[in-house]
Amino acid sequence: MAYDYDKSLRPGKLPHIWCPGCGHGIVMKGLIRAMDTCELDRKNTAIVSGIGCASRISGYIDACTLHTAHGRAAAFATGVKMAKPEMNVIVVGGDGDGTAIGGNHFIHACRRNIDMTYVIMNNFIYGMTGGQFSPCTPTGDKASTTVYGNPDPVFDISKLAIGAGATFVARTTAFHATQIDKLIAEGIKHKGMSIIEVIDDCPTTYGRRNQFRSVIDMMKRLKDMAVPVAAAAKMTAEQLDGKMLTGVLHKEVRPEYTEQYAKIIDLAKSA
Amino acid sequence: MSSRKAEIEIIERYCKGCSICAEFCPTKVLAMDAFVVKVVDADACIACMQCELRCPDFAIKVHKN
Amino acid sequence: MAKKVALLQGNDACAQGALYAGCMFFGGYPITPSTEIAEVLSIELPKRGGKFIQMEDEIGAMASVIGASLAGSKSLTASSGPGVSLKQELIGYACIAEIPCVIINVMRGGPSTGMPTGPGQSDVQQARWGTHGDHATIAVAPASVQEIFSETVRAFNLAEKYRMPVQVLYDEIVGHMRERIEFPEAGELEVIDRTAPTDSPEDYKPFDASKSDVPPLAAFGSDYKFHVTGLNKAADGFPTTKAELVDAEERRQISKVEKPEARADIESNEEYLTDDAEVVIFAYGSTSRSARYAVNELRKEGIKAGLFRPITLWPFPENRIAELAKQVKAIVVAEMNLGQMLLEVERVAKGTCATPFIGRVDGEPINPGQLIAQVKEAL
Amino acid sequence: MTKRYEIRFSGAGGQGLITAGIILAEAASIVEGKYAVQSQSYGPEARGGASKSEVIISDSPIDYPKATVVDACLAMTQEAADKYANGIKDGGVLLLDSDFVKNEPKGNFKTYKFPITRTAKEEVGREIVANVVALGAMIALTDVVARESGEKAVLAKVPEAFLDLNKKAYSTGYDKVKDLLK
Repeated sequence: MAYDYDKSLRPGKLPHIWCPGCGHGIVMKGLIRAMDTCELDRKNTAIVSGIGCASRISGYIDACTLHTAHGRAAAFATGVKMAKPEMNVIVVGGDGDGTAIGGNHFIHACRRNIDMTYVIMNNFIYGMTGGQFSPCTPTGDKASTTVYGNPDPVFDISKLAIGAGATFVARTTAFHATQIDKLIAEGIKHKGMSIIEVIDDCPTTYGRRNQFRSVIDMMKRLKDMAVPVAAAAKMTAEQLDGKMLTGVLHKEVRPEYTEQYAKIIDLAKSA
Repeated sequence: MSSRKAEIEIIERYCKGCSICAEFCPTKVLAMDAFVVKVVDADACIACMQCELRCPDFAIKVHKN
Repeated sequence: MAKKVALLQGNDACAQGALYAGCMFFGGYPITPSTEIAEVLSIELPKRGGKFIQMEDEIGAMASVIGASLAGSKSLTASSGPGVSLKQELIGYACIAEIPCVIINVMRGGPSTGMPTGPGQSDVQQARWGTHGDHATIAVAPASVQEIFSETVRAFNLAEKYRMPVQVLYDEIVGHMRERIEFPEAGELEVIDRTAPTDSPEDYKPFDASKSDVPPLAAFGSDYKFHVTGLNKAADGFPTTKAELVDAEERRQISKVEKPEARADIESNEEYLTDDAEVVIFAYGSTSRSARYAVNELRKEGIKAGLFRPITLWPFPENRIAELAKQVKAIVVAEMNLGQMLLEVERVAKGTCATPFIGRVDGEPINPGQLIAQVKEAL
Repeated sequence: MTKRYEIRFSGAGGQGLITAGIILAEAASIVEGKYAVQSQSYGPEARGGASKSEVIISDSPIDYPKATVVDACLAMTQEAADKYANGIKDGGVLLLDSDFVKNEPKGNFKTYKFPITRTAKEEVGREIVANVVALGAMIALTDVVARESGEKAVLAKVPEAFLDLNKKAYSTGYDKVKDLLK
């Protein structure tokens, strides 16, 4: 049978707002499959997003959805999770939203290791505002605000997340559709802060400015640049130049924030 | 009963014509007709589901037989 | 049985008031002169199963408060000028998404870092217009430690009843001074909880105002699934750009606070010797205490002075001020800023009486002597 | 006319003078049921340098919560004396720690002094209770609350292990000043 996405989508919302070939739809489908795999009760699941194209996912999936302000999703989600630790909390958003204006909330949610799953779609650009460079736009690339080439160094989101303390960090691409749901599901099952970085394509505002003739070109590049961590172990630095490691990049066990806070409550009550 | 491995349903009003499905179909079942994808060789389908998985627009449903 | 009494600092009373009102979540960030509120709640909230979190910044604090409120907890944040400036973005979010929450602003001077340990009253217009866009504002300004307690309770009630953010503004003087407080017994002060929906989860629309202009709010994690956004939205909560829907929603959200019945419910003023007054001092917060002192002194000299103290700053008590303006020769406006509520008094008085002004921004309170001199000059 | 009495405690940050002010306000408002407002200096100055704590006591509600003209002032250090022993009203009183304040502020008030900190150390046994010695002394000097009320407020504030120490500190300070006044 074809996969039944309809039961997870709000009626009457399709077609969605994303441009032809934008990978966000592929990621949203992966998220829905992961939610099914984990048998998440939608009434007990909050999907929290910020502002931007990717953040519109919250409007489509039938759950408790919170479309917040630019960059603030992780902080709103922290409030939801603290108030109701029994809820499943999923954050969705883009690279600009999550690592520029929302960078502080992002790193601190990682540091706390609060139990939520953050699916961050990295398409190297601010899409909704028309293609300005983000902290993830490759140096030298073109954006509407870097017509001479981007002078900025880039954030590696996964490394940032690991450095900040997230206890599950995985990466894949919009091309690797079968891996998206598996990694998100693993993230949901993981106790603590899980980051799933999906390298995504923005044909409209990034591709056209950077010599991608089509969506297909962009998809092919996603395919080519991905190297599974296991395979990378056998490759030389030279071979890995320009590649992106995919799969589970980091996994550790560390006390989860709301569980730690539950202990504080016990302490305070007995004091 | 068809001997095909699967029936492919295209929801045309959702399709935005990105062509990802057609491009990465291993058996060339799909092809673009102007801005909408069409099934051009239904018998070639091996039910790999890649088109359904990769369609960003929820426009393809592959019903396995 | 005698009531429990204590000598309490204003900020401590604020925290105690929040607990009385049923606050179960505090998200904050340290800033002088409000920090004691966070300190007290970090101790007291977990004792009753509540949650305290010190967030990474002021914006995150405000975000966490909205998230927690949406998950069903009565939620509070506390800050001061520079922090409240940062929170403005999400105060606007709480307005449009109609999320009940309480924001305490222990006012110091400014702009910017200003004088962190000195008092000020210069955030009163920020409370009204700090976030962008058209919106209604509810803000209250207690003037004593006891009143900080009761107004914090009332702020929670108003937030829950009108489904919106409510700000409590008091200056550093009342925030940091200690006075005797009598703790109300449980049940003595009214405690209001938000209206829960009676519609079935399938039929629930989070902004459906057909039955009440304050639509019931469900909680995340209950039986209700719904969407909340900062975009202009229709009754079902989903974004819309349809002009008539956007217009109706904007106007409803303002009128739910500014319509006469709501104003009558929200407004709270104290009047002292205004009945026969020829001159009235308009003052709030700690300045009103100086003003009362001045009024007593002036009365001893036979001068018919009175005090009008708005406890609710917003909505502005325009009807009563308009009446007083017709009665008196002058309304002397006194505040620790350079003329913020003065603008409102002038707007409402429409020139029917004089509106002399006395303001300070030097980190010192307005003292009774200054007020006495100003009143005499006005006559 | 209702009586309004203003007392200022000043010294170095960390000497416990804010606590002394709070205890006096509790003695007045909780023990004796009068009205009292306590306020203090904040920020860096409260952590070093000169710090102050002010208490206003009245038998009717207190409108203006800040000191206007001070009836009584305590200065435990020279810096505090220089900075805060002003605005004392004519006929008011000033109490100094005579070991630390060598240049006495001048004005139309009466000055009393004894080595407050040394008394705490040598006669009570712990320097740390100098603030309670000073509190006892100020209450003796002003009679703004009854001796017993002050003691009750002190004992309600301190941990059980230190009850005797503080009781001794309070009465030592009180008696020193009553001797000076004889």
